[in-house]
Amino acid sequence: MIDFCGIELRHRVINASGCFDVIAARRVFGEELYERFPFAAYVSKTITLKAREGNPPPRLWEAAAGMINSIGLPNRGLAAYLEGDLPALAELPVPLITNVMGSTAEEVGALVAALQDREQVVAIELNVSCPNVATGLDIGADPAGLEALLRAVRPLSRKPLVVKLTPNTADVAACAAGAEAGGADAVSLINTLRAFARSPDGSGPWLGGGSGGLSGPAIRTVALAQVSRVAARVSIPIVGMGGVASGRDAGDLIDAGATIVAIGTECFRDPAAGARIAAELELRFPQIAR
Amino acid sequence: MIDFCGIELRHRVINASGCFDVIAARRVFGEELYERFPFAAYVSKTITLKAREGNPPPRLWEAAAGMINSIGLPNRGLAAYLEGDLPALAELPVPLITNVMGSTAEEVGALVAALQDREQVVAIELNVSCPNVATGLDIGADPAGLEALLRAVRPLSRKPLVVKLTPNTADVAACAAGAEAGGADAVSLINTLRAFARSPDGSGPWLGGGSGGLSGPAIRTVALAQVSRVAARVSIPIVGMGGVASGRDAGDLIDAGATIVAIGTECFRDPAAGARIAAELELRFPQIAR
Amino acid sequence: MTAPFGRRTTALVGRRTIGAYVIIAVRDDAARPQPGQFYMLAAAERWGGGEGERPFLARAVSIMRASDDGVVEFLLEDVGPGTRRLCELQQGDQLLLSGPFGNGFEQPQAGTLLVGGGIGIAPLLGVQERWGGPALLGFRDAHHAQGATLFGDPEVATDDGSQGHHGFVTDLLERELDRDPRAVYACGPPALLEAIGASARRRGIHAALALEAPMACGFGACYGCVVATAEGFRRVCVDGPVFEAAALR
Amino acid sequence: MTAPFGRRTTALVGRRTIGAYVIIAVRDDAARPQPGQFYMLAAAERWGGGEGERPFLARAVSIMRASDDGVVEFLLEDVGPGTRRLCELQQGDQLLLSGPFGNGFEQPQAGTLLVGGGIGIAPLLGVQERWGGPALLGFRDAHHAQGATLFGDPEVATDDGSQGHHGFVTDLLERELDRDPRAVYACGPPALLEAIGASARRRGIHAALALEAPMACGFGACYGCVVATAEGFRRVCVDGPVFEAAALR
Ligand SMILES: Cc1cc2nc3c(=O)[nH]c(=O)nc-3n(C[C@H](O)[C@H](O)[C@H](O)COP(=O)(O)OP(=O)(O)OC[C@H]3O[C@@H](n4cnc5c(N)ncnc54)[C@H](O)[C@@H]3O)c2cc1C
Ligand SMILES: Cc1cc2nc3c(=O)[nH]c(=O)nc-3n(C[C@H](O)[C@H](O)[C@H](O)COP(=O)(O)OP(=O)(O)OC[C@H]3O[C@@H](n4cnc5c(N)ncnc54)[C@H](O)[C@@H]3O)c2cc1C
Ligand SMILES: Cc1cc2nc3c(=O)[nH]c(=O)nc-3n(C[C@H](O)[C@H](O)[C@H](O)COP(=O)(O)O)c2cc1C
Ligand SMILES: Cc1cc2nc3c(=O)[nH]c(=O)nc-3n(C[C@H](O)[C@H](O)[C@H](O)COP(=O)(O)O)c2cc1C
Ligand code: FES
Ligand code: FES
Repeated sequence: MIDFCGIELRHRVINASGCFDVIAARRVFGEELYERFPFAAYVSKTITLKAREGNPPPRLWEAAAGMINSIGLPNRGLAAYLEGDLPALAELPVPLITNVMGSTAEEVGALVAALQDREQVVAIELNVSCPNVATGLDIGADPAGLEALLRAVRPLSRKPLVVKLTPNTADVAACAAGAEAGGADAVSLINTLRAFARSPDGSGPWLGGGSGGLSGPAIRTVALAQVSRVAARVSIPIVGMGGVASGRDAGDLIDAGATIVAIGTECFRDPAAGARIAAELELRFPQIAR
Repeated sequence: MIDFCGIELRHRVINASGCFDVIAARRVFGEELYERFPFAAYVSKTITLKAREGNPPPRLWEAAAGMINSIGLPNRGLAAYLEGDLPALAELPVPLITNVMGSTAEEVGALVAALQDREQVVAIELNVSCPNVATGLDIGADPAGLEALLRAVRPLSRKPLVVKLTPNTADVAACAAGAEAGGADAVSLINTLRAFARSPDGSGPWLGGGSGGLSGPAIRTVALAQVSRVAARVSIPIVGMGGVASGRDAGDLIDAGATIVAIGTECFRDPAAGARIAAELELRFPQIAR
Repeated sequence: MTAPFGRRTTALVGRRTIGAYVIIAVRDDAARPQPGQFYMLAAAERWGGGEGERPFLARAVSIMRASDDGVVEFLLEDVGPGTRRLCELQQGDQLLLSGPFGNGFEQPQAGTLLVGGGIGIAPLLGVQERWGGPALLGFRDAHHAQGATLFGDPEVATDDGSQGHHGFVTDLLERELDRDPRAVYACGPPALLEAIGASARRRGIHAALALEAPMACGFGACYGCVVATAEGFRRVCVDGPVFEAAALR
Repeated sequence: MTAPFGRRTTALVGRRTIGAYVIIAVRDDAARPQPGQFYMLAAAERWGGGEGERPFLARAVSIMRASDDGVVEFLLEDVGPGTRRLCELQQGDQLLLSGPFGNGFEQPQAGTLLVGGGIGIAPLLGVQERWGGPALLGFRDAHHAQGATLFGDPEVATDDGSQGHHGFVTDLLERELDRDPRAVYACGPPALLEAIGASARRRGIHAALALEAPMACGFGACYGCVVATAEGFRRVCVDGPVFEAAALR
């Protein structure tokens, strides 16, 4: 068994937030999904206090060795998540990590506090790639601001707090150090790289949301660089992700310092990619795979 | 003719610094290189005050839809450039832009001052992706610091100063605005994204220089996002680059606000890529191509 | 009806062309797909890379026909790098496939009109072969209209008049509905579906529209394929691709 | 001798296998390549993408033989995605090519020993056919040693003893040099070239070594292919690939 912040995991491969919807997938694949569940833990998509519609379509752009998404974090809001999704996830065969985002410490605090007394939720992932209303930058892009955010919300929950760092910053290691200093139990990275696409017909921006985030193999080596830098700076566990499509990619992130690895875009190309990658990882690194 | 900072260019396509060595290419391709010169202007590789050996090999890693380089800016230093390279480039059929880098305002100033009285050099590109000795961050990553750097070196030359921004920052538009406020005549972007590779045999980092920079199609949509943000923020001309491999890619950057476009990695795959892309751009946008 | 979990590799058991279209066939004993459902398809080799960097993601393709012996047929039109590559595949070539996905069509009331435009005829063929119903089909020209030969006595319209009615398939539809208002099942380009939706709302008839949207996953994971409905954005891949016209905005 | 500027597209005019190796042939009337020079090669189709993301860059491949009628032959060994793809190409398939690049070998003094290891035999064949000279060739096993049949009475060593001398080709070389010290031209794995370089320095003989290094461009643009020499790092593609052993560090 792998220990991640005191949580026991069957192997080192989980899903990346927003890249696998278990509730929809169970309708599509039925019982087989739980019988052959590909991930050692399940991370929810980002939940916000109030419901969000998400961005108008088109929301997708296919890039060289990757894709841009401009989904816009659609979700039915905290209340619906607690009343609707948690019960629907009752028989989930693996630990549940809930990913939340707020634009202020108060909002993030409210989300963390609301999840604190839900046994079903074993850890909380904080998506700090939310644009700061004042500066327009991600609230996670500034190390000091990130530390202050953690200091504010840390006391509100005994559950492990995993900070999903933003890669769109000058010094991701400093941000990770700020999160650690503020009391984070782990960090996860990388989120998508800010990216843009123009209509093939030259009529302007393609994505309904204007800009979006690049994911997939194209960002793999950037993820490896950021995970390496963060590992050299902090001592809390790291969830590595970004373009992982094989056991070798996962192994590289683990060698670079990640404790577990998350699969995002590759799940779209193969719903069972998580299981395949966990098996490949085990073949490649029997000693570290579990 | 295209006007770029008062320089007349035959078309909108130039080379990216460090991705084409005219002196070597002339030995390899002979007269045909100048007869069919692919670029509307020629940008030198980065020149530093003192000679640099560059990083130990391996210096290259092939990535998904791109490559990582860890060349380490080898060059024979300013003196050798002035005495050796400039004479060797005397018959260059297009304007010469010299790219320089220093780790302090004094160093950058010395480089700019030394080029000021060389008629052969029509513009100076400042590579500010140099790690700041104190912080370890690129000196160009901080808007205020970048503005101060420009204020310090701007008076030392009447030649157009093009600031080659670093993409490894939280807010590239703020950095561009800082450069503009400090007196830059243009900005160029994007430089390579910080990236990392591990040996296939699991023996640790692959690149002799430790980490490197990702270039090629993989970074194209990130380049488009950064150029779009910068164009929305500054009014000085923009040299757009990053993964350009076709006239359509070049056209997208121009639509996003670039005045001219630079070709880097694609030159490696096809030495004459610049000419091909300029021709494709003209077919696609006859109105803007020249 | 659920889909097998995960992506499978299978070989093309058949390929033929019909006018402007290519029909490919695979075996899929694992699933019993319904008319209106779709698969996510990718070639096992030469999927992107080289000069043409795309495709990267799999492509959604409707089930045209699913026989009881487990053979599934798809109708393809080359509109870009993904469909081009799928059209190139020859018998025996490997295909990566997941699905079947989506809600599919319900059994129609007797006499329901099946209205297809272009490549949109694919899901309607399955409906007609399973449950019957008159087919009204619109195409660019006679070359594309050869797709109509797959159907049981279809009525055809072509934009250029090179075959059948010179005009839009909606002309044929309006004539039919004027004579006898009834339910419509439709698939085709956005403009066609909008026209049918408007007509259905006007006439207060039941219209089931099979939509298309760019898709990354096909099973509800990415939220990339949404369409605006009365209840807000809905995922075409799991809440559709078949939507009641009245529910769309 | 300069190279035509830019990348050309050409079709394979021949392909055959010889033991563990594949030989491909193209026409290149534009250039008159020298032994020891190389081209940058990429397949026009299926170069990367899909499940296997690489290759992205072209691959450096030595000229094995260049006939006066403009046919250039390359010897390939499948060691990864790029060479695998090149080995797959069939007659008529399109190849993207630029070159010839590099300095190549100078005309050797009479009797110069030609020492090749594995795929490193390729550039030496051109030398022998053009200027003659005794060939000492080392291989993993008899299967690879079939490459030796390309040469005029070669002396062969195999690591496993399945053909010729059981041991390293350097054993044969040292015996020759003990008998009669003279110049050596060599190409092969790093360990072989280091051993030859050391021996040459010890004996004070002239040794020209054709090196390999990972390359992005092949024409001096990227500075990615450097090797350490007495004057610091040098680019293998433009300052080499042939270096005097004494100049290497
Ligand atoms: C449920 C469903 C069923 C379908 N059934 C069929 C079928 O039976 N037969 C069939 O042939 N097709 C079918 N399609 C349509 C097909 O999946 C799409 O047309 C697909 O995008 C084709 O891929 P392509 O690479 O060939 O073309 P693309 O290049 O994807 O071109 C399609 C459109 O995508 C846009 N586009 C261009 N470049 C990009 C980019 N880089 N990123 C994102 N978008 C871009 C353009 O608007 C272009 O017109 C179906 C689609 C859905 C959703
Ligand atoms: C001047 C010259 C002449 C040559 N002549 C010939 C010839 O005649 N015939 C021939 O067969 N070969 C020749 N080569 C060698 C050939 O070009 C290289 O072996 C080339 O790298 C093979 O590419 P590949 O994709 O097949 O293998 P690769 O995957 O490139 O494997 C080769 C080595 O590259 C490293 N590697 C693995 N992954 C990566 C990565 N992602 N990025 C960077 N490096 C990686 C590993 O160490 C591996 O052993 C020559 C090379 C040079 C420089
Ligand atoms: C379609 C899509 C939706 C995503 N939604 C979220 C999200 O809701 N919350 C979040 O923290 N990250 C989200 N991400 C980012 C991923 O969790 C992951 O960090 C990123 O995609 C890099 O991993 P990959 O290259 O394996 O996809 C999303 C990514 C994609 C592609
Ligand atoms: C091998 C290599 C060397 C480079 N050297 C320099 C350099 O000396 N100075 C510089 O400012 N940028 C340098 N760059 C960055 C390029 O100028 C360019 O910004 C980057 O590669 C993105 O463009 P591309 O994707 O078209 O290659 C180099 C890039 C590569 C790949
Ligand atoms: S295609 Fe991914 S949610 Fe519909
Ligand atoms: S391969 Fe680019 S400089 Fe030698």
